[in-house]
Amino acid sequence: MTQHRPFAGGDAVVEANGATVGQLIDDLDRRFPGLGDALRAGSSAGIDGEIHAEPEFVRIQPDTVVYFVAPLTGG
Amino acid sequence: MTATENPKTYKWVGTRPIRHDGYDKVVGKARFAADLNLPGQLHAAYLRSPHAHANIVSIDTSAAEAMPGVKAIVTGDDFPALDITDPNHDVSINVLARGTVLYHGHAIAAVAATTKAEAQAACAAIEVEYELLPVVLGIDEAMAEGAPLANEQNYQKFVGPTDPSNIATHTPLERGDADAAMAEADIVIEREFDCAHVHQGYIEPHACVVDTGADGKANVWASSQGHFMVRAISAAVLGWETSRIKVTPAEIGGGFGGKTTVYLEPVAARLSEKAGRPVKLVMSREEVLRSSGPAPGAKLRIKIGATKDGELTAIDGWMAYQVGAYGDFAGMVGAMSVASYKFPNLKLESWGVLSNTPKTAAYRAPSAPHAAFAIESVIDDIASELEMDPIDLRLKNAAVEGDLTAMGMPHPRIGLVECLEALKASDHYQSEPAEGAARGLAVGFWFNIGEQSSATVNLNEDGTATVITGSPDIGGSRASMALMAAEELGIDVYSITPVVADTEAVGFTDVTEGSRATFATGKAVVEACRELKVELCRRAAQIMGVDEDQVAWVDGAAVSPGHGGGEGGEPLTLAAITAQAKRTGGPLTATASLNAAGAGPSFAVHCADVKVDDETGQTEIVRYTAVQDAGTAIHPSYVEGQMQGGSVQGIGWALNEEYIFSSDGVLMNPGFLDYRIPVASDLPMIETIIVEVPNPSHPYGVRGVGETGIVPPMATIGNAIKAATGVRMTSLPMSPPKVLKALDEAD
Amino acid sequence: MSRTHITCTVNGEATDFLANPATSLLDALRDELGLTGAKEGCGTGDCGACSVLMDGKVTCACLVFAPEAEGRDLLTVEGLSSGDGAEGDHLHPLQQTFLEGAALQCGVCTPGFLVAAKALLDNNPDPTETEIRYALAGNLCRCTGYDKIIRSVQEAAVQLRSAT
Amino acid sequence: MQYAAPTTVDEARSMLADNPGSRVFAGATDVVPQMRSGRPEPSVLVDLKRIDRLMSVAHADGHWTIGAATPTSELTHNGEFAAMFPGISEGAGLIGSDQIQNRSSLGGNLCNGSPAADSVPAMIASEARAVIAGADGERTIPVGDVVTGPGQLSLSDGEFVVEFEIDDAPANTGDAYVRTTPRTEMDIAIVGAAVRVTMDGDTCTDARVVLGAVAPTAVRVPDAEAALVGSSLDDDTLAAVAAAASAAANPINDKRGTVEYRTQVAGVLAKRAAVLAADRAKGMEANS
Repeated sequence: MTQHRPFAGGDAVVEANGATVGQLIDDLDRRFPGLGDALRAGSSAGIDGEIHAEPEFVRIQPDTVVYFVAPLTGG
Repeated sequence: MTATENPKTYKWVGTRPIRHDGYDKVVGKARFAADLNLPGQLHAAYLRSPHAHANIVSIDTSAAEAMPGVKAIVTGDDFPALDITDPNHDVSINVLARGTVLYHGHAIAAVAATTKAEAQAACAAIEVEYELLPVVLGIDEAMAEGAPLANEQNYQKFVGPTDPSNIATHTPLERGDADAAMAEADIVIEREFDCAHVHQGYIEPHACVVDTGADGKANVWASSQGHFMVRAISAAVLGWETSRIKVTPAEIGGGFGGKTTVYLEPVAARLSEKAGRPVKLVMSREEVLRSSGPAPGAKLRIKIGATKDGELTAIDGWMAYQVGAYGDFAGMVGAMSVASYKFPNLKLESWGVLSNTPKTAAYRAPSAPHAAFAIESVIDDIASELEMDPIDLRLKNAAVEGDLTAMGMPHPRIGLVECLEALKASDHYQSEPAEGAARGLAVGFWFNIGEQSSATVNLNEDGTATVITGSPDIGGSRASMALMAAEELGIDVYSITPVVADTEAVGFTDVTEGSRATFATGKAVVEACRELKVELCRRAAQIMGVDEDQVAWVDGAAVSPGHGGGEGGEPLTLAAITAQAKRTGGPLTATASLNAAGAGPSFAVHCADVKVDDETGQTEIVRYTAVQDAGTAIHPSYVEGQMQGGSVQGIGWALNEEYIFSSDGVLMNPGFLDYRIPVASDLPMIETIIVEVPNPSHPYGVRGVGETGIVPPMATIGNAIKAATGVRMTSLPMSPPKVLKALDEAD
Repeated sequence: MSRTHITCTVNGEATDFLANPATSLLDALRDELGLTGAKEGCGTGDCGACSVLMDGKVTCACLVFAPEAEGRDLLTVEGLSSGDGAEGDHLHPLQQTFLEGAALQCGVCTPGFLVAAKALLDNNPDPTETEIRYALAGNLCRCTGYDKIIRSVQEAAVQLRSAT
Repeated sequence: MQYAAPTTVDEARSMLADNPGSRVFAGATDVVPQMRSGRPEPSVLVDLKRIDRLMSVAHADGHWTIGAATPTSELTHNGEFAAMFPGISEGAGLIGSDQIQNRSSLGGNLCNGSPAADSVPAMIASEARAVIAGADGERTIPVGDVVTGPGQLSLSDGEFVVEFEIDDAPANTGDAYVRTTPRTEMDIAIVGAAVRVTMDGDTCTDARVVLGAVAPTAVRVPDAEAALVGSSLDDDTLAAVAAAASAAANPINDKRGTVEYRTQVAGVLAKRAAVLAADRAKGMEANS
């Protein structure tokens, strides 16, 4: 999400490592302190065309692109 | 009609059986929450704030306590103060005010008495001293430098520690270089729009009956879109463990997002606890309109650039949503919902802005309709400026699989192009508008969501089945669950009893919202059925005397090549297996629970022919068609019903529905006479075209269908009015006075 | 508060009940007689969810004071399926066509629509679509957009005409 | 609160005299919403619907007598009445849904005192009279004199309208009532206009123009009437009617409409009602 860019020095796309989304977030947080909390507080993740709510333990591959998006609800 | 045939052929999915709960609903036996009465039951009523913003200096209930029939009184002091960071903090102070009232109609106290009239009389006898605070009512006013605060406990979300603010959220989204693209565009159109607050307008007011026993446990019967949500929020507001609360879902008389939160249940629970008797609490229509959650109002500025051959190259948008007296996520979604077109360059920001008006709630595709009204209006103006067919312009730019939404994530397989082509080929679009009428169309998008669902399927000894879920049925979902189970198990849909069970009889299930019930809960039902089929084959193997791996489930029966001598083996029906359940290992039952990923976005295209009376400004809808991608229509009648219902809610939003506030924040039209939802004589038939581009993430290809239908109508009608009159309406509702004024100003 | 004794006919049966004078007929039907088919959607006559027939005329029970029912003949949705000499609990053709035509989603407005549609067809067995729309304009539905309701009334009218 | 259902006018009169704070009602289509929105309950609610005289429609001796509590559906379904006074009939028929029509009455619609009452402008255009019962007996006044302002009546405590008298329309006379509402039904007029004209061939010989919802009470528009008389309702005349109606409008801004809108549309509707009434007047000629 654009609002998280300040944590990453303005970059929209960053590379990170992890076997799960949670590990990926941990890696991001080490490099961009504060980003981890922000992502865990209010993000879902788009992975391989599917949106996952609370994606902490979703497993990912080395080349997976993870899109952090705002949590969605509905009416 | 169905435009694209689903490539798969099913026996039950796609048929139109009579819904299982239908009989009770046509004979008057269906039990909605207000229909329940318990022995010894008390009736409760609220004292509500006469001011839109004030500190409560004191509350004196002593006179009220002495009134006839009064058994219990509660105020905010009867509930724990939740920490500001608690996700239920806002709902807890909305249920009953603590220290400050934040909008006219904010609940301050509640009384339980022998009769409703006694409860109301006692409320009137409660003495409250107020210290008035400045009232913040408009978006511009709230965002102005030095504006008074609408709610001193609101902090902007996601930006770390800040000062209290009238801003709930700020969501900027960007890709490419919108400024540069705009500078290079052949045509740029920019307009400002505004939208009034509207209400979901469900016909059944909020209602509950709660019996808190001496054991401290509360039995709650409630009308809601999610009884597990009612349990969770009630527990949080009361400071109880969830295990103290059992919520039984009553039938729900419409929700549309408005029953995804709690107003009554914790208050009734505390009153019942204090009085030692069951308490019934039912809102009046006036209370519903004043004090439940409408959809946000909004102001939007949209600028779109295009090449002269109709390629949309950039969008620059500013959207502010008035979310009411509490921080809310509603303002985020406006920008996120920009997903229908490729837009290589995009710069959007949306804001959630507070005001001293009721806490807003979800309403069908929340926040997307406002954005679509603005964007689809501007796109229509580009089409007419370029003299392009409005469908062709949209087809040229329509998002397909792999194109990015404004959030930056690529679309999965979607059906926008198919919807546009279906409309283009339709009888409606191929026919000329009637004499004096003109045509408009617009596109709508909604994400749809997954979330958590549970389902239990019990096979009965005679081969019938019970399908138990935790998703309140707000428009035919029981029938959809039964159809999917019938398809899986190969038994008659009427042999299946679909049940919506209470919080102690089925696994946790999230709210029926986000068009998720048939998708996510349906997925859980299918998983449970598939687990049962494995077990059925195992049991059949015992009966047949063959190895498990020799048995397969085919067309609703277990078959084994070695069994019975027939060519493919003599099939063993489900009933034949359940009849021997006790011998083969006991009851046949399976449960599946999941957090469903992969909800399929749903697109819609609507088309309206309207006549405008240029002397009175009245708009008549003479023909209306809704096209929508359902993925797969499990029960097409109820898919059509969702499309038609969403269309007509949108028509009301477009033409006449609005919250009218006085300058001191009092809602001036708190009834169905002046909050004008469409009546039957306002409308033509609503033609439907179901497009089926299956969602690869659902076993039957289901996309949710409940919400997208409300996204296109406002722009559809605005575009038709433009075609009829040449005047672009930019303010909702497009009511006769506004249309006439715009026509006069254009002369 | 003194309660008034009211004697009337409800769904073909002689009935009596007690009510405060300020009580609406709707509350009396629901709370005193247990007939909860009629619903309160607004309490001001603007939604039709409480429609009942009083001496054959459709009316909003929320606008009727309970004592006004004295001596009157009332029909609620609960009486729709058993009236007109039908056997057992056979559904009224309107109830059947509403089910088959998916004319209800949440179902809370359905009893009012059925009663109002019966009043229409009793007086006008062959209404036009426009006549149906105006006759049912006092009944709000927020789920269906009215389409399937109108079609189901049309179908019931056809069935009722062919039955006579 | 008590409920009483007298069966004669005299009985009702004495009940009202004996019970300060009592209130009459017919269909309660306004009384119930008002009570629900917090207006004080009356001491006694006096139901007028059991009094035969208030529940009858009669046509004799060159005039109609309409019981003040008679449901408007009785009137709109009365073919003879609707043929003679299509404007009054359509005004009465616009008071809400079928459910409301079986309860609402001309007396209730008038005595609610709303400037937007749909049946009132056409009654005034036909110079209907209200027969009023009170402690001192009965008196008859023009319908236009009953309402003095929003919710304000010229009736004293204890008085109520018993019936309306409307003289038969002269030959070659037609009336019409048109209104604008955001919805097609279940709505309150933003503007209403009633016109009654008598035609001699293509020439208008008599005219009454009455507007609703654009002033504290329904108002007649003498300038519009003057413009019509002697004309053949040509475009210039209709423009003058519209201008006079707009000039006579003295509306307010409220949740239902703006001053600007009401003023402008008053002219449009006066014009449209005039054309419709004239067509009907000529039709009457053809039919007679």
